[in-house]
Amino acid sequence: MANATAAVTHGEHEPTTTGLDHRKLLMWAFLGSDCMFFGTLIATYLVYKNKSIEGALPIDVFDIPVTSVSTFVLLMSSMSMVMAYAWLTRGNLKAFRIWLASTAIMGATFLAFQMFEFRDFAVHGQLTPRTNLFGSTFFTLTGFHGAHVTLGVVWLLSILFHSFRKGGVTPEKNLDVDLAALYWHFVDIVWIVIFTVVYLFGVFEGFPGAAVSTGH
Amino acid sequence: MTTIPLAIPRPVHPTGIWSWITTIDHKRIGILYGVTAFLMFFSGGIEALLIRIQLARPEQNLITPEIFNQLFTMHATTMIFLGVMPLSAAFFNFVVPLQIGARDVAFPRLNAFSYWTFLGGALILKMSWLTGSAPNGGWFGYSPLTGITYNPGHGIDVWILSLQVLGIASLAASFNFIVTILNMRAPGMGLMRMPLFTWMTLVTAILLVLAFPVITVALIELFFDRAFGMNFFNVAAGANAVLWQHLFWVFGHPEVYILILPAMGIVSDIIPVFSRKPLFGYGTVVLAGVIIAFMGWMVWSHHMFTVGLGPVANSVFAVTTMMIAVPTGIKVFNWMGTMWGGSLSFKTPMLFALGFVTMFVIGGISGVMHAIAPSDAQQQDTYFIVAHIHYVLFGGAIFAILAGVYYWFPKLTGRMYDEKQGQMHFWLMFIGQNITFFPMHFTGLNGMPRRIYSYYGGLGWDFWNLVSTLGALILAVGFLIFIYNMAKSWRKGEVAGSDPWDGRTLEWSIPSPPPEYNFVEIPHVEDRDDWWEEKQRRRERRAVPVVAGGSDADEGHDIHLPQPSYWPFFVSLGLFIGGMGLIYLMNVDADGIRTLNWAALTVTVAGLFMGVVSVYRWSFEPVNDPEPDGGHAAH
Amino acid sequence: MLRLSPRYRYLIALAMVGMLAALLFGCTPNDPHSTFDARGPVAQSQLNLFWIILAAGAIVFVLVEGAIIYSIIKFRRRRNDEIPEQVEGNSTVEFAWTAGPTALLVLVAIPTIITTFDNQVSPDQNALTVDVVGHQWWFEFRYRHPDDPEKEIRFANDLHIPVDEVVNVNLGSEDVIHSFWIPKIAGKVDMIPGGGNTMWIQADQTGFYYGQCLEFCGVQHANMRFRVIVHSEEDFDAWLRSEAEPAIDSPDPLVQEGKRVFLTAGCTACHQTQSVVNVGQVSLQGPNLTHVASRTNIAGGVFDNRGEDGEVNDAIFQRNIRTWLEDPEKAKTGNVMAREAPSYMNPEDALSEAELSALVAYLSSLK
Amino acid sequence: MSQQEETRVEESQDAHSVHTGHPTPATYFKVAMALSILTAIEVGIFYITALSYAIIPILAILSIGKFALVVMYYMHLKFDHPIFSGMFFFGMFVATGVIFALMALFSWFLI
Repeated sequence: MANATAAVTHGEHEPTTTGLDHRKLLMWAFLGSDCMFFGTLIATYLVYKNKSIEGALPIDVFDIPVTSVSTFVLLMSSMSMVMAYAWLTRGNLKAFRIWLASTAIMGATFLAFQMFEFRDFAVHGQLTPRTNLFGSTFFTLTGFHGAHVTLGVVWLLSILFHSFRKGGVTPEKNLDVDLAALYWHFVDIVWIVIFTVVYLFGVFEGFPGAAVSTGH
Repeated sequence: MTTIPLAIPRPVHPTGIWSWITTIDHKRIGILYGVTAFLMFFSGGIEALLIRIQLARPEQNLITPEIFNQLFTMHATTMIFLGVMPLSAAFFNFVVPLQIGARDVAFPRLNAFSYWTFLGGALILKMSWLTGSAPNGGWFGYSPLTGITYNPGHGIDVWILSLQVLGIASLAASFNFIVTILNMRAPGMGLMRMPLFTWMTLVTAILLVLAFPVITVALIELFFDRAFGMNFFNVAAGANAVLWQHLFWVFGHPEVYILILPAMGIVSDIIPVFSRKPLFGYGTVVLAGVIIAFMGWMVWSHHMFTVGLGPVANSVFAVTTMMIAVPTGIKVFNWMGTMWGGSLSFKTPMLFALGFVTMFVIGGISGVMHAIAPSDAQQQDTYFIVAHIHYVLFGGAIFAILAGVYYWFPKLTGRMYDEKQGQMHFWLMFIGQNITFFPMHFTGLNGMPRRIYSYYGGLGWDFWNLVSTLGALILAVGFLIFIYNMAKSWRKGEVAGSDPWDGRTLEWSIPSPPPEYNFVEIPHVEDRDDWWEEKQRRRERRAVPVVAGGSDADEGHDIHLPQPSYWPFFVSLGLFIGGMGLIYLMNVDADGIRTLNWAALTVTVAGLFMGVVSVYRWSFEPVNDPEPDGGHAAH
Repeated sequence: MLRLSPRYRYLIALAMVGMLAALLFGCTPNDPHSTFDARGPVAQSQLNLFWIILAAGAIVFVLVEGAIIYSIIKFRRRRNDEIPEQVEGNSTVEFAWTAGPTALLVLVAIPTIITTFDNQVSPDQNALTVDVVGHQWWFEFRYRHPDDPEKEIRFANDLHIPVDEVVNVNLGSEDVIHSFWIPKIAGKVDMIPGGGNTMWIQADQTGFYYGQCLEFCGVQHANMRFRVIVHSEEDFDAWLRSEAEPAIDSPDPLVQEGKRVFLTAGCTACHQTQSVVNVGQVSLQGPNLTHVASRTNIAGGVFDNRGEDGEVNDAIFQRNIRTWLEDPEKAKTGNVMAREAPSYMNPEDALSEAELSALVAYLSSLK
Repeated sequence: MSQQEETRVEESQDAHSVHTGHPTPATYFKVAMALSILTAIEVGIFYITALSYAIIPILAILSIGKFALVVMYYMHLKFDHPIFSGMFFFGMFVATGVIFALMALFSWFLI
């Protein structure tokens, strides 16, 4: 052990062992952990797939074209998020704000689609979280995804407002935006899985029980 | 960022209760964790004593069956979530930054938040004794017994919300330690130079961030079932009652390793010091720990050999469970290899460490017995299992934690505990442990089911139950000595000096108790047991006695530490209040009609609002005042 | 070579003798729940495996603990000890103690897997089948009617089976998860609501065996027991036929009065006195009482009705059933009857002393 | 700190702040187009009933592709420190393992 004088000057990061920022490391650890969260919800959904005794089934309620549109919106929001980040690192704050705002708007649009969908399922499909296993697992899984999106929208908007303060968001301090972007993309990839596994596989008629609907 | 006005000014309390509430010093938080966890541990111990007294003789009626069920549920939940886990967390906090040569953890305020949230979760659980609705479904909470039909009232809701709040605390702490260990090691401390305790902390933290989301989801589902009438575990709606067990044990088995791996880390640090030899096969021990953690995900169904998974699944899980005995065995053998040819000193920490190894071997062997699925069918849910888990968790984890307490006590307080009382404590514990739990092997094989509040005489259980109860009383006496020793030595013990054990790792290179900034200069690490090697080198170079650290307090004035904060405490308070409200959110009457409890909803919303506002304040509070821009590194 | 002071030798010898004595004292096969006294092929296979793993465990235990004790004595620090050689490890040794346990475990794994499969598949699919249904907190047993495939016979608390014959058991539950366990005949299998677990059992000796729920199932989990009576084959057939018959309707006025009480006090909401019902019909909440007076125990094993000779004793039964009916809450805290029967919920519906005596007389006549 | 490590730290800090070698907005736009096309193909394929059960692996592969594109490009894992990939993919790996294990235990693949 030799004694090194690690010069710590203020306003600079203390050099970290890996050279990576603490917060970014934390964010990735969190995303790994969140994989388990959604993994468990998806596992519950799949274990109970086609095990509902009564009430509406995926084939009765899902409207693939509508959900495809909302999926598309969410995918595009991911692109606009990464654009916002790219412009920020290139020092174009104005473009950054525009792309960030459009990300938040697309996120909100997705949520509006989801709320419309939930309401439609409840009213026309007679499917609520209490109806059957499908209802409970579906609403809980997509509901928690929606909650993640909501949090993301709030986060993006707070960055947007913050960016109007002097020095609130600067190209050098892009990490705040980087973290929000990682979270946003993660929410997007969770939806990629949900869209395929829950929606497309849900309506696919080849599965036993899927086509035999006891609903209406 | 300083332009944002703070509702509450920066705390400026150097001493007193507010200094503890606002502290973000990892050492102080470690002390808070340790003291709280020991209090909780003793409350769980009292619950255990009541259980043992009730079971001392056949057909006793000292405790009603309902209270008995609450007692064993609370005992297990307390010991696991409020005892062993936070005791490990106390060591993570106090020891890890010192061992890696850091001045604090990566996120000091998040660390404070973890502690206060843990305290909130603990209070939610423990306060249920006062409200009369303590949970009664077992720490495993099997559905449908924990469903609203078979368990009306709010006991299970207390359990759910308490575990959720504790889960948030554990997750926050684990993220923090993952980042701290990966990112804040002193220069030169590569991964394979880290002390074993730090290694096992890293592995435990990774296990934890992956395991806790599973139980979080399971508890959410159970809560939705109970509060809103959803169907996750509703058999009438086609649900599978076994799904809960799978989700619980997917979490629950890694949880077992979350409890034992830090203990193994502590022992792996203590045995070399008191043998004056490096750990035998360092790389193998690390690898074994990692393999145990990884394989911990593949064995969960050995808790469920009798639920009817079929012979294929049972065989698979039997074999994976047996395989996990190999890395566990390697650890034991390597500890023996460390002692072999060493120069063993039997101070209290070493005694407890050896107690751990010997007891853990017994628990490990009975563990392999349970891997034999067919014969496990005769042992599942009997006292044989109770014996097993207490050999690994009491004889194992708790012995190792006590070893750690005695080992790091001089570092923590700057004073030495009373060696004689320490040894007495050890022997009372060692004897008490074996008298309490070894007979449970017999009662178990003699067919005594666990979780029964009473039993009839003449079944061959009377004698050994009485013996167990007597053993429990011996343990209680041992702990009284421990409390006395700690309380007295903390104030009046002999001054210990910086390196009383001739230690090997970095924490012994700084004064005891460590100054607030730990290291005057961040050390450069060149070897695995760096401090030990450094001492040898200095001996060779010049025959001057080694002075640890070599600092005096003035030297630290240039070091800028993050400043205390109110906000972590208030976020936790918000979570606590919100959790308390959610417990009573829905009233379900005898016919299953649910009504919303508006008062509870108001409390919930108020608590969550408080949490959100505090999070917002927290995230815009600079870590270092008045440095503009100094602290955005630690949100 | 290890040289022990006489004091150490004495201590070690004492400890070993003590442990041996404890082991012998601890494993007493005569106890009713003992798993060391296998009386059937399933329990025997499980016990055999236990002996194998116990032997393996004992070897490991002696070697490991022995080595630890040896090091503790041999390598304890002495005055003027030099700093020992700083050995970092030894790949050969480490490989050996990885390979050794692995080999040992492979040896144990083979019989484990074989037994797992053996115990799962019944050797005789057409053998006698009993459905066991768990209730909070008692066991219900359903037998196929020997003459009428549409009907089944329902019984509680006592499982009757023929000796030396495979019996296939279907396990289910009406409420929470329970578990079916006869220590001397077969290890436990869980009874899952909605789940179809099966097992097979066989007893090699006639006699009386103890069974118990092992899965925590609520407030009276401790008092959820059953008994197993293993008959010779003829006795079993005779018993099953007698079970299918209704109990003798005694003309005794007290019994008739008791019957009236039984029919009017609300008992019939949960209890039947007709043992033969249609296959698959949902059971009422309480045990079927058709032949209750011939059972060795009531209230899930809270009361034992047997006399000194091991046979059901009328006087004891009457005393037990009276204690039970007087205050079921006291006899078995939290049980469903005390919680839901009008006689115990509403003071105005409480049974008078005369009604109670009549009810006891009626139930005692149900043999 | 050894010489090598010092250089490594500097390098990665450089890489972090300036993002040299990161894709340009044009790349991001191309990725977005790819994502849209993949989604369109997914939905299109979904209506081809002739595929029967072959649809499952096809849809699975397509969505894995989308997943990978977002993770690698938008989340920069392709260009970032491997420790990030380690953390994320280990979590994903365990989660996937648990999902498949549970599906197997509940006889999903036997139907």
